[in-house]
Amino acid sequence: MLIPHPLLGLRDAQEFSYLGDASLLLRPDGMAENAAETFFPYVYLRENPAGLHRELWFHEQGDRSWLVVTRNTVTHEILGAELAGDVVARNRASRDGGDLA
Amino acid sequence: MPDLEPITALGSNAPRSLSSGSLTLEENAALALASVSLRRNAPKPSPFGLDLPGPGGWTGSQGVSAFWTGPGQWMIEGHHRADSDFAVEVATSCPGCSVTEQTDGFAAFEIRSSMGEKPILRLMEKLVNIDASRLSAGSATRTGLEHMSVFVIRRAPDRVAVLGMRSAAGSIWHALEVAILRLNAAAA
Amino acid sequence: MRYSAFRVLQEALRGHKGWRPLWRDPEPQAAYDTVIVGGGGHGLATAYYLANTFKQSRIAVLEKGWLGSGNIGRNTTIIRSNYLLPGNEPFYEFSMKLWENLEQEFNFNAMVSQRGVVNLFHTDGQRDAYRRRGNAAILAGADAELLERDALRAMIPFLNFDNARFPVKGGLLQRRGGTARHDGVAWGYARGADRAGVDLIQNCEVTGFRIENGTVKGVETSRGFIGAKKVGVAVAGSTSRVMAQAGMGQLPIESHVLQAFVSEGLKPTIPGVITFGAGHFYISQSDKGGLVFGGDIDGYNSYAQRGNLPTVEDVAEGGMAVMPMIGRARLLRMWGGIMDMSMDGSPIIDRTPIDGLYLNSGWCYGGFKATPASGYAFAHLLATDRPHETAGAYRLDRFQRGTVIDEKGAGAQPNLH
Amino acid sequence: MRLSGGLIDRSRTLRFSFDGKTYAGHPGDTLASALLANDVRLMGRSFKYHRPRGVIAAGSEEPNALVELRDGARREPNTRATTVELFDGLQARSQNRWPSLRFDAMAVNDLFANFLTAGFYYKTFMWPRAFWEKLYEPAIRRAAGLGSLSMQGDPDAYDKGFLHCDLLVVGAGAAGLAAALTAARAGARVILADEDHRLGGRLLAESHSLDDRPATEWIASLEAEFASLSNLRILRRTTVFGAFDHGIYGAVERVSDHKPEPGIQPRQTLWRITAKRTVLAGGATERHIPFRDNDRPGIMLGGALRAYANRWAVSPAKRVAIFTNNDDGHRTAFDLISRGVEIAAVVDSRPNAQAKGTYRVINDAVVSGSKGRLGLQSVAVTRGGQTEWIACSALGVSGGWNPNVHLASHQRGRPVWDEAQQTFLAPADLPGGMIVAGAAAAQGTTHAALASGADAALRALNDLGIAASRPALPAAEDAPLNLRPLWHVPGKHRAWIDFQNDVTVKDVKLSHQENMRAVEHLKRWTTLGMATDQGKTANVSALAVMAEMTGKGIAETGTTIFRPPYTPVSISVLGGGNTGEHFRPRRLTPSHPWAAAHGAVFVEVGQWMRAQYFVRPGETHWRQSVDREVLAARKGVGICDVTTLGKVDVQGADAAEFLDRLYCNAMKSLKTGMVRYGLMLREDGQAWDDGTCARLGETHYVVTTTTANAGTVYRHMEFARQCLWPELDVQLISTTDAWAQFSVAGPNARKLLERVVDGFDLSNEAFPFMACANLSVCGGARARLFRISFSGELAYEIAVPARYGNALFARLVELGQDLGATPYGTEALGVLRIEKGHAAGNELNGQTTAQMLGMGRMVSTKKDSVGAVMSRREGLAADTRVLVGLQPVDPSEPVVAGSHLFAEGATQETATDQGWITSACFSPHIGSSIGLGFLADGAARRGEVIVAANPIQNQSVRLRVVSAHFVDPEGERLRA
Repeated sequence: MLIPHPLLGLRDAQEFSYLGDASLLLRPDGMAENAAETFFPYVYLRENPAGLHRELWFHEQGDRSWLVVTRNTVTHEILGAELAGDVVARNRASRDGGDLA
Repeated sequence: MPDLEPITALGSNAPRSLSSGSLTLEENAALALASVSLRRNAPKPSPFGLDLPGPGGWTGSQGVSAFWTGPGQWMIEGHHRADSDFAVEVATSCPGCSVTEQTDGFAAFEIRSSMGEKPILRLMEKLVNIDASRLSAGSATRTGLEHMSVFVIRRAPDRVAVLGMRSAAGSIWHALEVAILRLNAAAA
Repeated sequence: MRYSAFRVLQEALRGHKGWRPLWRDPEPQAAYDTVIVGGGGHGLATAYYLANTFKQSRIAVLEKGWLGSGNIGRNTTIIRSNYLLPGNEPFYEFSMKLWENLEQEFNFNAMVSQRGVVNLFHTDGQRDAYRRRGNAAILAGADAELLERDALRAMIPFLNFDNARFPVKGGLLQRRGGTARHDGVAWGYARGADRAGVDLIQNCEVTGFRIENGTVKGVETSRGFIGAKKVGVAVAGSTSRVMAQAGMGQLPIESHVLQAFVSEGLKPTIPGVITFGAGHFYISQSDKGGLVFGGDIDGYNSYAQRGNLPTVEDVAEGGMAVMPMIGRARLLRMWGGIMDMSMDGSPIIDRTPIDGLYLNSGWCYGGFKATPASGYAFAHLLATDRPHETAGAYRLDRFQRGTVIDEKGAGAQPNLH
Repeated sequence: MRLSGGLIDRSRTLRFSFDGKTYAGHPGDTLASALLANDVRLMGRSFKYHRPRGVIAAGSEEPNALVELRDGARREPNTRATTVELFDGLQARSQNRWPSLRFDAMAVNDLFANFLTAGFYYKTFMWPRAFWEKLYEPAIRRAAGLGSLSMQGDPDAYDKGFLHCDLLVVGAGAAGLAAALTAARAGARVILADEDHRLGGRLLAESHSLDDRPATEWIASLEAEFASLSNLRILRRTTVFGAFDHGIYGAVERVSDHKPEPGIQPRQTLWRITAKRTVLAGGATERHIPFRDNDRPGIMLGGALRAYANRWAVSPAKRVAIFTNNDDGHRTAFDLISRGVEIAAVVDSRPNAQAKGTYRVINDAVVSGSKGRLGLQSVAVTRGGQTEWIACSALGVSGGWNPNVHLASHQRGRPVWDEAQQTFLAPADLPGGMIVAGAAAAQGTTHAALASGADAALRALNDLGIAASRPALPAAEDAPLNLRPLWHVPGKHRAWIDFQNDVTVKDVKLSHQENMRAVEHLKRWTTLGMATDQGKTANVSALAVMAEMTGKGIAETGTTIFRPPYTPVSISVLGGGNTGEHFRPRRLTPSHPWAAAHGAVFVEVGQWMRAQYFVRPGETHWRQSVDREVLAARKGVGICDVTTLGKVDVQGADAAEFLDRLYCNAMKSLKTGMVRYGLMLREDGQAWDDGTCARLGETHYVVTTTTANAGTVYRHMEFARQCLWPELDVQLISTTDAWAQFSVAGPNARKLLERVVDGFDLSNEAFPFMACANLSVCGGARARLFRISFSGELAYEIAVPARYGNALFARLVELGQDLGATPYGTEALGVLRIEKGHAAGNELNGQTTAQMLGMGRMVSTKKDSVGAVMSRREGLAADTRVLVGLQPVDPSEPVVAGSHLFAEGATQETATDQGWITSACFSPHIGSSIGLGFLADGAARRGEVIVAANPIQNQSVRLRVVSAHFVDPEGERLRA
């Protein structure tokens, strides 16, 4: 596979390490009263879609950026990739609107 | 100078070199390195007057050069300055940045061609999964090489440098040596 | 029709006119007592034991494609019961005991072959870990032997003992481990289930669940609605897709692709199963002569049933490192299956919050060896509503409660299991 | 028999041997053509019935002519004689026969063929149970398989490489050449790959002219032009074997297979080609038409017969018959006659076929049988119920062509049946960027192939925005095949579909009868298409036969999926050549040269090579060395290279906050100039990694990780920095290799270090336990000093730039001679930490918790940190197992890691299992074996005697539960 790195262009997926669903960006507050309830789905439950999947890849043999890649799990087609930091910033900017990832 | 005898990454007193056909390979034990990372809201510095390059870039002037290593991060190279306290000098010229000494973190290998860029391109296609013809002079990138992570710097059309973990210097040398010897044998 | 050497002889002499279909192709009925979703190894085994052991009737297996078209149709056929943790080891040993009598029981030669499984170790730390694991197996009634280098060398002289980056120091051997002919297992269970009256319905895709007041009433399929009192889902890599139709779209499961490989046919060289402990590689040789081998999963979520080149290279590299004598053999075919990777690397056999809906999943890439016990335990649960004694730890709520069964100690990241 | 003409170099003669007999051939020959030239028709035996077999094809689809090539460690089983380029001294042997190819005892199987039908083995060999492994299976295994491995390591070198291009053209036949020419002239970066050593593909096998000149002249002119284009790369002898995601193709170049030995060159190279666009011009494979006994040596594909005559100037016989259902059969007859071969007859299943020359045509007829034990002697021709035997020593069969769409369906697209052309075409959902051209797209005439190749390239370049124009293409033949389908000749007797695996029309019928009708069931029940030729000549025919039985059309019956590789690929080349000691990189510690020169025995620790222990003269057992090293550290001073621990430089205004969130224990309160032990949890609450965190400055930390987790911890830290808390001002960089770091441990540690530091006050007051500082040593070497201890002794870790590491290590040993300075390795390191009760990899194995490690209270409840929430789950909290020390009641007995723990007197089974021993060693300090282990309720059981069961080694030892701190439990020494 080739991953379209937002800064470096197409790079072989072998340069990257895979983590999983991009929902891992949305770490709950560990000091909140309901932390036990929020951490369980955060750590353990996954949509695991057959289709578009937003997922985290780390450019380990590259610039060490974490990326959010949008990929079709049925065809492996990749629709885009962003720096995870940009995604987080956007999430936070629109948090009031409830728009996630 | 400390009262300790330094050794090269390959473990001897003098840098190792190899010449085969149009290619020479040389261990560069005199390269000083320091990494620079921007702190929050820090302005982009210009250490030693360098205009730090953007993603994938390498730039050099007057014995120092720099390449992009990640967002807001660069590696500064001081040529023939391994014995100096290079990181301190870099830190001085990069106010507001996090600077880390990296001189001994890497083993550097310089490869030169006496027949223009073609042998360099042919060599690189056996080593790294990077489109070498797009990695023009003034480019640098990190990638994988035989299960190791290396920086590949295209210093000139006929020159490329490979920087990898110092501890793996022997394995890097082996990979480069085998590829060079086979390339030369194929050309012969 | 019973299969036997005598029958083969008899049929040969009369032009093979007497052979009957291995199973019927019935039209689906309007309703069943139990519907098993998924006609793979686990689904077929479940139906087999439900009908034959637990004496249930009115059972259907619904299969989207052809019987045995899932992971049972494409795997590296290894059977073993050398697990570490108490939640797993008794279950896999139960499975091994079922394997040992399987063919005589279902009257089909699935070529269960106990030629041994060796896990190589390369460091003292790995030896300690394997000693712990072997002891766990013995304490659960299974067999295990710890071979040091010389004993291993006498047994498998062709390993790379002299020139290895990670020298082989020994191996954990389970003599009762081995391989089975994967398709034969599916066909044997299918035929046995069919003979006990189970309707095996191919080309019948489940497209929805009918759930009323929290109780399952049946399934919508590409061949119409089929009513059911109980529905058992055993669809491996498709678990999330199917369960989402029942409103359980979030599970501790990810689907990943695992590639496997077979070489051209060769005269017998590799006696049993060998697993390389310093790279991702395991290998056996089929009765037809092909080297059957595999490695790690590709490592990213996938439903594509095919993998990519870096994994192929990685597996071959591992193989060459541990047994360089296979180098001049040629890889003949590669394929990919979709693994239901769970968050702790261990399976789930449990009821769900929906009455009458049961789940069998999370087999990661070890589902083949579990086929008999998985079918048996799932049938037990479906028939009695109680977990089988060897599968009591495979609960769906273990992640929330913190009673995970993590053999590798890799944590909640499925691609590391 | 050798004919005139052909593309072989008759000026040179090459000697080769087959089954020990020596023959001669010429450069340009394949092994198969050279054998035919020497009138060798019998080349192999079939897999199941051991039927005599000859070559049937001229390319990589060959199912029969498989040989073991070369000798010794280079033996290469199952090699197709049709793809082996002849070289001088080549040695080949037939395989799967005993005692000889002509007299194969296993051919007895053929007499029992009626018992060995599809799936018979699933129905028998079940009783008695134990006989399977002992009797049946060994017999089956012996009979199965084809060639054999040498059982020696592959002596040749292999290579891998990476290529990038705009357009990859697969196949250098008419279509591929036209595509490459079009794209190369347009300036695109083009790779043209072909499995043959010569460009031209099928053009080389035909007698057609291009622009009224031999095709080879056009090819030669192209090659001259190609040589001048630097943007075109031609890969000869290169098979593109797989189409992977996003335009990535696997290809194998057979660099040296045509030579006796590779020399310094690799034997083969694995290329990973990343292509923006691909033209698949892989040609087509001819179909045969199954009829009774259609597998005798001499019965071949018609196109192969033609290829042998035209390209290699050989014919398997002087007198040849043809069986065809299309005009191709007549083309074969014409070419053979023009080269002096006698045509006995052309048997055409169509009613009104016209001869293309002077030969006998039998229309509306089929070949219905054959005779000849080890080679064809005659064929039966049936027409209108009448059968006539025609003498001939070879038969060419032409059933039409199957496009080679394999690569087009490697991504699980299913080939589509085209009723008009009676063939499967490439799927609609092609791999991204692929265009199919030429015979692979059923554009089989030379004219159509050239045109479709050029058009495909134009389309691809247009996609890429590269301007191109259509080159002038030579005038070429454009005659249709006029095919009338005939999938098999009906009859009661055996007619082979899959030659290698002996699958016959009857087997397909039986499969249908037993309800194994789905295509995949058919394949698996009969083993159709599972042989080394992957069903290239068989699968479509079998499908058609099944379709006939079910009464459904071929389209409805289904299609098989093609999986990589296109042709089999050696495992060696897929491995890429990094084998043996080069399997993985080797990382060396800074003191490696000194250690190597001073008796060190090295051990693999992940990628690192570390000194395990140092053998001194007179020491004959490793324990002597290790005990000495341990005691030296306890009584004098020991020096150990601990550079392998991961080191991460953490800087930034929020570094303290960042580390506070990563470690479960508090880090924010750490003062500058001090070090703290830190424990990291995974987010699931299990213990993950430990290390030290040193605050070198207000906003500057150096943290260490375990050797094993250095990479993953760094990745996790970057995840936390970029994904979880990007608002924090933190910068990370690994400095593991930059610093040589040595542990200096023992009562004399301070004294020794005082001899190297440059004016630095090491007194307990000035530099207390857990202090750290920047300083210099040995007259100006930059250094870092940490007062930390994992041995329980007064200990420091000193770090200097890696280049000085070796010299500093030597200096410390030399200066400390009077202090008992002793280098120690990983074994002694392990003993020292076990004696101190310090957890390491065996305890931090990912399955344990802070609570189990006795560090439960370290998990702060006052802050949020990774893993803290999940560590409080009921299941984890309820686990009472805790790390304890274990000592044998009888000091002469061993403590063995991996033993399981039981209460004394308890039955030993899974249900009563109370824990396990994680680490064990002989402690020279205690004078016995000791161990650490996790024990249920361990905290309350100190003094109790328990049993360590190690049934795998028939051991059972009584142990006393003690404190995990065997040495200095109060920690006085390390603070001294």
